[in-house]
Amino acid sequence: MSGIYLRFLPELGLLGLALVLFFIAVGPGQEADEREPADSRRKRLIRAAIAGDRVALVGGGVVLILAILAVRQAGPLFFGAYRVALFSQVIKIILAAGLFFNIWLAQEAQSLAPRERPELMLFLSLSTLGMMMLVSADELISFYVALEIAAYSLYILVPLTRGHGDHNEAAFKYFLYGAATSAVALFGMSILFGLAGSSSIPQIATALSANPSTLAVTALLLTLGGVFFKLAVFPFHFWAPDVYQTTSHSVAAFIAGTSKVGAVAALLRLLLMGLSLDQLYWLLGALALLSMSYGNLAALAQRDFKRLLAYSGVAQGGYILLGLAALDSAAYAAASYYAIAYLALMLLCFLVVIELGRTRHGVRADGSTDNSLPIDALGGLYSRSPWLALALMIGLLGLAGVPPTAGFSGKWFLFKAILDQGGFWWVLIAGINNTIAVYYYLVVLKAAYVTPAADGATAIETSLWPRALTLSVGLGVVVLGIAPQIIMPTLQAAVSAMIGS
Amino acid sequence: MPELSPETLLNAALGLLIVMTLAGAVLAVTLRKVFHNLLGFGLSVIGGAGVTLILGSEFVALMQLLIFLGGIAIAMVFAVMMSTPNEQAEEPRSAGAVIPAILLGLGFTALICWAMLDGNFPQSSPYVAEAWSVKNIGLLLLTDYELPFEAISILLLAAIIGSVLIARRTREPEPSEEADRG
Amino acid sequence: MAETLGSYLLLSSALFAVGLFGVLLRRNLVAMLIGVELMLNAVIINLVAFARFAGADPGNGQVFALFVIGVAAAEAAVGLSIILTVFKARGAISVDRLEELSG
Amino acid sequence: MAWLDSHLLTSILLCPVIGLALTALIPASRTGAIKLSAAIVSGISCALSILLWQRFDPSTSRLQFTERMEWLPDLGITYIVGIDGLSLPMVLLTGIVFFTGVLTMWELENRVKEYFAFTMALVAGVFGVFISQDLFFLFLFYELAVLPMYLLIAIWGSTRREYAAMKLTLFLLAGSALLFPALIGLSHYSGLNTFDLTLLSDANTDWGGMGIIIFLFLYLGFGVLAGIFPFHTWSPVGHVAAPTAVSMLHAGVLMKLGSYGVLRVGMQVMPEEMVRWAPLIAALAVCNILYGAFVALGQTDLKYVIGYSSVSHMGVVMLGLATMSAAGISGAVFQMFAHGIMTALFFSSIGHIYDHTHTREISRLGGLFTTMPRASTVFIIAGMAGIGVPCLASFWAELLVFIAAVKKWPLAGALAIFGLVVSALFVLRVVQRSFFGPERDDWKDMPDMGNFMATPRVILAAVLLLFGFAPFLMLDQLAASVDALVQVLEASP
Repeated sequence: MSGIYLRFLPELGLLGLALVLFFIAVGPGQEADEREPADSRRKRLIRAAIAGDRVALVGGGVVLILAILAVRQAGPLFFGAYRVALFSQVIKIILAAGLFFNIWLAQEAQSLAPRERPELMLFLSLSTLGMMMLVSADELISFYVALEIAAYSLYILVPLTRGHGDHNEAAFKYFLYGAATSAVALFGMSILFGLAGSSSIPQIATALSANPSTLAVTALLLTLGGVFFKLAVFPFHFWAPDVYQTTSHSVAAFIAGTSKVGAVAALLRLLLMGLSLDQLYWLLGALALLSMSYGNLAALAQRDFKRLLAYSGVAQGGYILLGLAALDSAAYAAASYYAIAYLALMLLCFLVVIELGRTRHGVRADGSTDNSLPIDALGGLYSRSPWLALALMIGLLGLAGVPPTAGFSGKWFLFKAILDQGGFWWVLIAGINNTIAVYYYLVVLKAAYVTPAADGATAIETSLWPRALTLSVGLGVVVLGIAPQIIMPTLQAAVSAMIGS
Repeated sequence: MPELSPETLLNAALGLLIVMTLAGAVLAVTLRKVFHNLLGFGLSVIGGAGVTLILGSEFVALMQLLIFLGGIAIAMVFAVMMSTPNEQAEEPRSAGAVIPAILLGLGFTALICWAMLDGNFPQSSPYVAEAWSVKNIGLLLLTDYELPFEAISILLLAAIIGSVLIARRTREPEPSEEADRG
Repeated sequence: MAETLGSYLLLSSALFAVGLFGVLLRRNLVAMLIGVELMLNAVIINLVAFARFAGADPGNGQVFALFVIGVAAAEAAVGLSIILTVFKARGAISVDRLEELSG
Repeated sequence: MAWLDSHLLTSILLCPVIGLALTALIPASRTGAIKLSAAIVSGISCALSILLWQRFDPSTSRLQFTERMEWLPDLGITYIVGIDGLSLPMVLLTGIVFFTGVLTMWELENRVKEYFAFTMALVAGVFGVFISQDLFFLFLFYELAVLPMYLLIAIWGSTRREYAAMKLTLFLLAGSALLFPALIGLSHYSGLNTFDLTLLSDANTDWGGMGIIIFLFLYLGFGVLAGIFPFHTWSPVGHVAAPTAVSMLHAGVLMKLGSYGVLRVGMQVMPEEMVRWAPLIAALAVCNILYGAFVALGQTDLKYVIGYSSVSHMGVVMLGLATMSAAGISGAVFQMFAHGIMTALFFSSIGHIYDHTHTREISRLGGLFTTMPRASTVFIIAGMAGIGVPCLASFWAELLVFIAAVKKWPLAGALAIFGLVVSALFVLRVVQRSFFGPERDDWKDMPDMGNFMATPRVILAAVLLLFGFAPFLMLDQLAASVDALVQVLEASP
């Protein structure tokens, strides 16, 4: 195998996985047959779905291994449209890990019809593929198309939940505003293209630093807008609560975790073009502070756990954005570290959502789906399932930035990086925001640990898989929190190399 | 009476097309009935394609007509016919929703125009028919833009599967599955 | 009407703004989708204008425009299919209830 | 043993961590095993801290038992632990209160496993703060100590526990919000890009305009935990709601984290700012003393009485620090230690009384001395310590602080002594009403402490008496470090 293929290994692996899943999705078992009794058809569909789940899990594992194998690869591909470097490969490992754990979480997902589970896996893989290409894209058109692959897979997944209900509206809203923001981003890209006379990202960076005009800042901001939408920072966040609440738990988990990592990596790539634009520091910083304040205040009022996670995601996006605003390699490394921590914490939170979702009746009386999860439903979780309660505690405390989780060290690194750029008061506002956030995380934690279980609530059987996930991800969060030197130097090296190139 | 030189003709045509594009767009956005919106959209697309043509890109103009008019607009007509048998005019939005939107739109345009004054675009080389040819585009697609070319095929495939998947839900009801574990 | 880059950029920004209005102001889902398509049209004009007036190889801008057209097609396909499911669930394709969800 | 010799502090830190792991591994149903493992672990950490005390070399002000490990050199973070005379008493205090606290909760039956797990996490945080010499780790352990408190109070507490737990946590984390920029700012504005406390202290940085802001943030951020006026309101509410051993740890040890933080980070790194702000700190400390004493006078709930008296006593600590003299600082550190032991004793006695009478209303109690002589004796010893009766540790501590205060600010000193008189009043009133009044029939058959449950109380009382009769044991250990600090302060403009 030549070096070219090695460089493209994780993407090829994902493409292969997507192909296999595609054949399972359209496979011979899937079409309806009028003569077949409903019962046997249902059983057949379930068998196919479980087979698809397992294939996807194995495939996800393989992709993760391929991504790890390809970490040392470097160099351009496709006539310079694609650049493989340490940074892109590290992010690809994280994306592959995110995909793997999401597939793990989505095994036998209850909020999706079995017939649609192979498609769930297919589009999860495609979306991850898009994000992987996003990280390596060194040219605007590739960047744009990759962004759309990542986004369209999600547009398609959001309405795929059981029954008919609010989720269709939420799905349309998500799609339409997503398409509109990506049109705005495209408008910005077209101006960037015009300013540089080329679509290559390094060339645009050179052109912008040679002539840092207002138009350049405006165009870059418009372009960033498309990615802000994915990251759901204020004021591009409005889709998030509805989508989180109404779509199936598995898809919400992917949107909340893995796709945010992709968005952060994409932002980092784009900001490479604007390192010389000082105005960005203030604009992004202001946006970050607004985002975290708005997200936290809105989260205070939420009664639904998934909506709360959505608004807290708006706030957490603000923290990451604050790191990006510093336009400095230490801050970028900190932001990447925080994004990784955030992914792990989201996995833990959504593990609880998904496992609880299994026990709740997901279909309302009128046949529409109910994918919401009121905070009250978490009552007495400690007695119903100590494992899930533990996962929730680590997840929430991590989001609240409590040691010894990675959430704490991540915040420390971010704040240090920002303060080193002179943002003393920014750190203060971020710290106050963190205090507000702790309040609503504690409210959820109180429901899980202090409030007794409601009458009739039974113990939740947690099988081996969720336990293993709690243990591995939870341990990972803690180990990463007290020993960040495991990945921090790699991230720093990767980011410096990216900025230097 | 001014002399009818090729330049004046071209400028007049361009002015006409610009008016057509914008007028069509305004109709597409403001009229209350969706069919009328679609007609306005078609007008706007034709005007836009004309502008692209004047700019010198026959191929892009053709594609604009084919895809936007022949594909997207037609699909929308079908969608409207399938979904709204007796279409009611929609209620206008309240001022509370309209004014921020108008401010946003105007602000956006103003911002771009203002920023444009500051813009410093590189000068292009003079018009060479060879460089604008479809051949050049094809060459670029298979060299510099090979990756996005492959990627967009994945995107289109995903979109097709996805639309079929989503649309399938509207026709076939799900078999009832309450307990489908294992 | 002088044939300069500025006039084309003005045209495209105006077209873009009109499309944006459509997305923000209409309640009919198809009309909202039309708004997005108008915005993409504006981008295409922008790109071709830049290909004409700025930059070395006019092919780049045209190729970019072609990709935008391709994505627009995908967008219409996915958008219309979601609109159909909304219609199936609700019997209408306007967005009064979209607001109920938000907040 | 050789490893232990060179890693004594890390071993002390690891004790509760190992305890946490053990607790996690033992099934929740085997409460006996959980309690036993907790007792063993806390016993070992108590023994190790006594060993540390015994091996400590009082002749030097330099850090001892230091261990260093590179952590993230690029970000200036190093794992450094070490102690000097200022942190040594705190480590011993934590060891003692940890051990006696575990013994006090021996009769706990509700969710035992989680209780001990959270306690272990809390204690790990407390030990960590007292031994860390790097700001990153100091803050990490500081935060780690705060959060378990929420669950400990909200789950096992009493009176308005959820409200109290939330109020406490939010107050303390609001303090952390100030600490974040202040601590990172120390590294940034010093220009050293390090969080090593020793390096930062030795650098004599000119902080310029940021100095005022950073110092005030540090003072307020840590001060919230030390219960400085007017940010003390979380503390009595929290004490009242918390279960016995948590009150012991909380009032006894956790509040000391705040004053220790001011001492270690504020005074040591920014002496010139300390000199500038000392009058303000002293004024607020006097407010603490008077306010705490007067409000305690009006309380009807035994725990509230002790809660407010803690506010008053923490004022004594802050006043001692603000005098910036050798006597004042030694007194303050001594008072931190003595108050920790004394409050632990108070709460353990009230815990016993409440467990059996199910009331803490002073007016409903009465004549307890005849039915519960042991519990009452314990309370009275603690009360005497609170008043500052000679022969008990806090006498010397308060004496030193007041001497220093009167010398520096006569008015403040006089007011503080007046506060002490008031507090003597309320303790005597409580003792008279609850223990010596006419005996009530309700409490006739109440059991007194058994021998086992008396053990932790006896240990605590013995410590109070030991340091009361031999204050030099403590003062000798402190002297060198305090002198060094005073020299730095005096050298500052």
